[in-house]
Amino acid sequence: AMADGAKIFVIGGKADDPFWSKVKKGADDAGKVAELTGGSVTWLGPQNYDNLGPDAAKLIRTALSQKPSAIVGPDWVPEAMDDAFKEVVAAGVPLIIYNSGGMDAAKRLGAMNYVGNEEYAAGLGGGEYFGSHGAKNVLCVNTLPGSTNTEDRCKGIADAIAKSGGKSTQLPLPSSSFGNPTAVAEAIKAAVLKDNTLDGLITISAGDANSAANAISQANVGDKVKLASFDMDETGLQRIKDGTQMFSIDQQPYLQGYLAVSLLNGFVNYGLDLPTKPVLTGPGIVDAANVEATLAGAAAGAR
Amino acid sequence: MTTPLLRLTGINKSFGPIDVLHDISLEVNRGEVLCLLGDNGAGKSTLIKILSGVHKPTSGRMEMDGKSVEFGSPRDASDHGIATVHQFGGTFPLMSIGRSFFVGAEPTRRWGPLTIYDRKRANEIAVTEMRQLGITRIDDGDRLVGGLSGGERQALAIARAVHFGASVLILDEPTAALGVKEAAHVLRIVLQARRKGIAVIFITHNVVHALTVGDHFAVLIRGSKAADFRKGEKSREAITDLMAGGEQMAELEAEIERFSATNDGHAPRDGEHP
Amino acid sequence: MTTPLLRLTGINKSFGPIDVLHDISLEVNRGEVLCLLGDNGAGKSTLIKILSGVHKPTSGRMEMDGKSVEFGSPRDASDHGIATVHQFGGTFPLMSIGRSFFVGAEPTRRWGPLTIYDRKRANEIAVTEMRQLGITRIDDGDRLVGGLSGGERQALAIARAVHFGASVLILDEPTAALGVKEAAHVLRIVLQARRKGIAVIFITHNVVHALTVGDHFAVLIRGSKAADFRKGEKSREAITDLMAGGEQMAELEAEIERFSATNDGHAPRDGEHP
Amino acid sequence: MPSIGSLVRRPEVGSLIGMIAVLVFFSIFGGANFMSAGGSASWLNVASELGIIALPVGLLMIAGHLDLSVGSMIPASSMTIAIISGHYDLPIIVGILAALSLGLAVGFISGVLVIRTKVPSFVVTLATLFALAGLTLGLSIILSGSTSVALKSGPVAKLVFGDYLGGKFQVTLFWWIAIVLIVGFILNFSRFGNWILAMGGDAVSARNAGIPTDRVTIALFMSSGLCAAFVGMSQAILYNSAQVAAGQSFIFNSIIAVVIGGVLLTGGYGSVVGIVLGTLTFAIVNQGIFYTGFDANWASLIIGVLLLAAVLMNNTFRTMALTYSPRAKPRARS
Amino acid sequence: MPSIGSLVRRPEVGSLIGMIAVLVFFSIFGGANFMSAGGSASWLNVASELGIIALPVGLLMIAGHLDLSVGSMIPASSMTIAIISGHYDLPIIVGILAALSLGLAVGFISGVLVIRTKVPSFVVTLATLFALAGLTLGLSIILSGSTSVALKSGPVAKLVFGDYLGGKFQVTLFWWIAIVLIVGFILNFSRFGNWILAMGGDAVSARNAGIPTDRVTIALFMSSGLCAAFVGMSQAILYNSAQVAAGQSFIFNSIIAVVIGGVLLTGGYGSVVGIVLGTLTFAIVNQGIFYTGFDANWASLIIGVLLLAAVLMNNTFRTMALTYSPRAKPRARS
Ligand SMILES: Nc1ncnc2c1ncn2[C@@H]1O[C@H](COP(=O)(O)OP(=O)(O)OP(=O)(O)O)[C@@H](O)[C@H]1O
Ligand SMILES: Nc1ncnc2c1ncn2[C@@H]1O[C@H](COP(=O)(O)OP(=O)(O)OP(=O)(O)O)[C@@H](O)[C@H]1O
Ligand SMILES: [Mg+2]
Ligand SMILES: [Mg+2]
Repeated sequence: AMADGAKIFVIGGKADDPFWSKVKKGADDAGKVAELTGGSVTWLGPQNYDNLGPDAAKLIRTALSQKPSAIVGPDWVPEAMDDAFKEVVAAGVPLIIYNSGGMDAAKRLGAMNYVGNEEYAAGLGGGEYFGSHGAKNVLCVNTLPGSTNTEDRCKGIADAIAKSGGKSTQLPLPSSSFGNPTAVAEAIKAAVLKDNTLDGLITISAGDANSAANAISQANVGDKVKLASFDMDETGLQRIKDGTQMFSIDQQPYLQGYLAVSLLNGFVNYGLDLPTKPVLTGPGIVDAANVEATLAGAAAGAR
Repeated sequence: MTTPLLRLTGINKSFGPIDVLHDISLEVNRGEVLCLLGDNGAGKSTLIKILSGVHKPTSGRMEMDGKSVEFGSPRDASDHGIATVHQFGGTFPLMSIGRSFFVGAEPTRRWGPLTIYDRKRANEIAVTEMRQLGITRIDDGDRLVGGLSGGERQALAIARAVHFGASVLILDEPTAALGVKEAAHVLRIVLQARRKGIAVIFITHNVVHALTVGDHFAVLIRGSKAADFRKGEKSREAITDLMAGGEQMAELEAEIERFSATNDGHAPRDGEHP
Repeated sequence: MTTPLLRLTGINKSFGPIDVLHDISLEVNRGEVLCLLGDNGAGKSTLIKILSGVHKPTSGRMEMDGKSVEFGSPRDASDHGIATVHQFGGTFPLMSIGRSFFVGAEPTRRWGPLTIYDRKRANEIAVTEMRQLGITRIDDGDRLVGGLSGGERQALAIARAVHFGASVLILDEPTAALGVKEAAHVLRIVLQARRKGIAVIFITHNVVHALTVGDHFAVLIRGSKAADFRKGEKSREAITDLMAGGEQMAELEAEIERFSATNDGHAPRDGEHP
Repeated sequence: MPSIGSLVRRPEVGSLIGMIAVLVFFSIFGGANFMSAGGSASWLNVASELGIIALPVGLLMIAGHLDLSVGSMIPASSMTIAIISGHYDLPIIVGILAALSLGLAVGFISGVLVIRTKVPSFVVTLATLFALAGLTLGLSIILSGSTSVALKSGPVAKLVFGDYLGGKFQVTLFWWIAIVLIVGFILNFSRFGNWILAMGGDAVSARNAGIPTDRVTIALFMSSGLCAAFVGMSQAILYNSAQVAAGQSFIFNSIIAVVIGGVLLTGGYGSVVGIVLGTLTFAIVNQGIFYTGFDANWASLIIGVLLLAAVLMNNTFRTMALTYSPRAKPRARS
Repeated sequence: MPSIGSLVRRPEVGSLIGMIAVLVFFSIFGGANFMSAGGSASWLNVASELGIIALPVGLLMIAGHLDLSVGSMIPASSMTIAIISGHYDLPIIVGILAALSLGLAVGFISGVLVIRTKVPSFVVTLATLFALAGLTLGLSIILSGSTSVALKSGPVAKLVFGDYLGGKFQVTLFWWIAIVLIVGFILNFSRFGNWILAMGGDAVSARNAGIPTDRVTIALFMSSGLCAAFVGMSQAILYNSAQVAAGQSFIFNSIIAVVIGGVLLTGGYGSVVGIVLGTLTFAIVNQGIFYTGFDANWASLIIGVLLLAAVLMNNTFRTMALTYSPRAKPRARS
């Protein structure tokens, strides 16, 4: 049944990562259209982020070895992954870079298009929002120190805040705290208590923001330290609605998966190509102004 | 004759493809010591593991006091008054003497609404029972078992079994690792138990020990019962041959004697070795 | 008299605060069997562990052939021709008989440019040496040790030591777990080794075994050498008392006899137990 | 008659010294905040959750077993309550009961596999760790379409399982204390406790001595499943959400806490006081560093060095306890 | 005279059957691509890196030890070569030697700690795992200011350590084969191999038998450090960059591969053929799922179930090997 349709392979993040599960949902939803014409969408993700670049490069090669009609992949660690992407292009397989790398990477590699935004740019966006709302000292909580994507997020924040005259430091948490919200919350609380000039705090994931919210209320600094997060979940959105969180940086993960797959499906089947390059899905800011609409999407697992 | 306390009929045991015991029938009476003899690997330990609920027989029938019994676990057996000292192990190096003594049958006392382990009583009893076996050096039940010598540990395991052996006491080579004095104490204890009317099953490779305490002998050869006789019915030489798996020991003994005689000094008296 | 093969002078050994051996001096001669006797915990195993390089003495002097030696490891000792069967263990359940036999001293052969383990030769030698000990059931050196009975394993360890015992063979209670026939084989092997001029140190709690093979006896009581005599110099009763840690066994034996006599059958002959 | 000598030989002393050492260290370098109510809450809260899991894991270790599956039990139970009471909006009590039952069920399965197959529990629970993680992920996506589910719980559930007392101390702290008392009673004063010690010392002898080792093993695995499920469930209530990717750090952290607490990795030896001290020590180090001026990058290094130091100290004290002889004479057998 | 009967009793048979089973399974569900050159490369490449680490870890396990520290050895060695030859631009050979020396040094430290302290290697290497992870993170930030460093290596280094042959097969595959041959020779044909087996069977008896157990232990830990460092180093060259990340995946993956390969977790038993088969099985399952239509969400579940099935099968075959008696008679002692 899969003989003639578009066999599209999508390389993405860990399957249990809330952010990537939304990208995957978008890709899977777009895949339903592909399936109507006898195509398929296969999701390839690493089991963990310990070895992100090498693992992702392996996944690209795994995809290529299955004679795909098209491949979608993020350029997380260009040094490690570019060779593999070049092989894809050299084999004549249409390629879309998404989520990270930017249009630069797409051009360099000979990919059709770029869909998404960049971690660094998302960080910049968040930093600017903080800056424009008067934050001068922002803490970036990194529960996965050493990973390129999380480091980039914090770096973006720091660079943007620096422009508006403030500063941002990183709080790296040891692996013995990862996945333990209490350890994360208590570490954040300690940091907040230690530095009483802090006025902003951002976490690299939506789950960590739940811990940070508890830390802030425990430390009793809710009126001073403004909370923000990369990505979001229903609980975080609820906080934005209630006013205990300032904003979330949204890069609309669902759209990244959905658009990239749809574009390739259209290209493989019908030769369609979009003149808009790159296709940017973010960064968007979700704050009190637009939280209601976002909540509806979150309930459906798409935001 | 009265019904035997314990009667086995046609017991078989295989581990997978390996047949270890073959059609064993045996009777054990109150107030008697049954010596179970046999070569290495004859199946003695396996047989007493069946009696003590460690293994289930592949087929066969076990009766206590004329009533058919089946032991699903060692606990079942001890609930029927069977206490066993197994060939290896039986003590717990990192536990106190008192706790080790009462493992699985801890004395308790009330403490408010709760039932708690009675440490004091456990220690007292353990120390007293060890004394009975001639181990007089130990006076603190809180000491850890790991600090005892091999012989002292063996004595602890025996003391435990003696204490709990309500009707049957099984000892699997209890004297193998013991010094002459400790071994003598064990023999004394065995005879004391017999006098109390307890049935004792005693496994040993030592002919002298067997003859000292045994009322009744059963010999296993390659998993089958080769002989079953009462004290005085067979000569020591015949018993030795049976213990050696039915082979003639005379030739081997003669050879040893020859070797031994080539040196100065006198050879051991006849019939005493090995 | 010629220089002894092995001479210990003033050996002391403590484990932390615990003194285990106290000022032991001892001589072991070629072509003689030294029986090391003593109560449980007397320090026999500790002493032979010093001789075999497992422990280092806290103080004291060891000489071989008149030359002072120090053993940093068991390997040093075996390089000096000392082979030991320790009281527990010594075999490896999940290894083949051949490999287990040669552990630490594997035979090798050339294979092109490489030196490789000679499996065939190892198996052959192992099986042959086991035969010598009367273990005739085993004819395949590739069998795993775990499939052997306890007695067969003990025989394997002894066969190994006999094979490697270039000048001194130390056996720590080798017969404790053995059946009468296997034990007799071990005694025969000890006497054979003696005849070959090897010095044997033999530890046992069995008076009969000791008297059968011993030329020379040393008794430890609580870590000190209590007696040192040659065959025929002391009576069996005196030796038994010494083995019991210097206590009078007569009373205990009388008590046992009393118990034993209360039953039917005859009591064991005098002087043979325990 | 407890003398200083006999106190020093208590095996817990090593753990106690260790805890005091890190407490003093971080009090000096962590400043006033560290010992303030808020600062103490910081490590006590972490300790309470880790401690609830470390206690049954410690009992298991004393009995000679390991349980790695707690690492996926935590997310499995938080997702269970979040999907049932959050996504499907059933009453919170249904979610709580389902989460706890799941813990009991997984523990039961691990226990049965261990006793039936005789495979080391390290391997069995490594298998259940992976299997349960896969199940949690797969079922969460099927049922809720997401790997992160929000949960709103009523005031009663919040108060009992997921709230801060005085705005600082998690209620899990009280649950921890309760479980410490229960487990302490079991290990020291009940027959069951004696069985656990005996099983870890020598499983075959323990069975031969009449201990129902199979039932004890299953009960212990069920209790570690239950406690891990409890922590996952209360975290979901406390943080109003559950995530699939969580909890893996508890695998090693619980083992570290227990081992720092003087429990013998190979079984047969350990105490509840030790486990509590080990948990506190670990939590203090893990959180204390954030109160100091040190770079948090070094946290892992400090934890590693601490672990080694603690184990060495415990070994020393255990040996002392073993060679303890009531007579003060130098000769062993006098 | 190898008969079918004696073949079936070879302990590796369990692992072989397991590998064939998953290979057949994924060939059916993975389609033609799975068995194509590209498809095979996909799991062979994964297997080669895991296998290089699994071999020394397997030897250690046979000798009765575990090494968890490989998890942080890999990032530590990648960062070493990247910082030296990337950040500081020193010749690549300096970086390679430094990375490998680091592996030897860490292995040496672990080994010495294990033999000196007599603490179980699980605990010792858990400590080195954390300590090394902390050191790597802290030093990387100090030295390079970043947790991710790029590395450009010349064509020779690329060709030897980090290239694709035929555009598909990593050169590590050949390194793996070489190491398999070496380790296979050591375990089966050298005296050293016999020592390893004996140590795992009974460490005290092994020492008493004259084996220099301390030196063997240290050598084994150094070899696992070296191999982990090799993998980290070659990854840095292959992917032109290195990252700090406290990895836990290689820890459990290497243990799983070794255990699937029939090595006894408690030591004393195992074979190189088995380890290779276990590694291949694990890699096939790990990668094969991407070739099937199954949702990748279930990968962990499959790995967990596989692990359990494999261990049970191995147990059966090990028991068969143990009860093997050359006479075909039913009675054991006839
Ligand atoms: N669990 C088991 N599985 C397989 N075989 C076993 C098992 N237990 C015992 N055997 C075999 O059964 C036979 C009898 O063993 P058993 O331990 O009963 O001998 P024994 O008479 O007590 O010998 P010993 O005097 O050496 O203690 C031996 O061949 C032994 O290998
Ligand atoms: N490693 C050790 N640490 C502390 N004490 C020890 C050690 N090894 C032996 N001992 C003690 O030394 C004493 C002598 O032990 P040893 O094993 O030498 O006795 P033995 O004469 O061989 O006794 P048995 O006849 O029971 O085998 C015992 O009290 C024992 O507890
Ligand atoms: Mg037996
Ligand atoms: Mg001894």
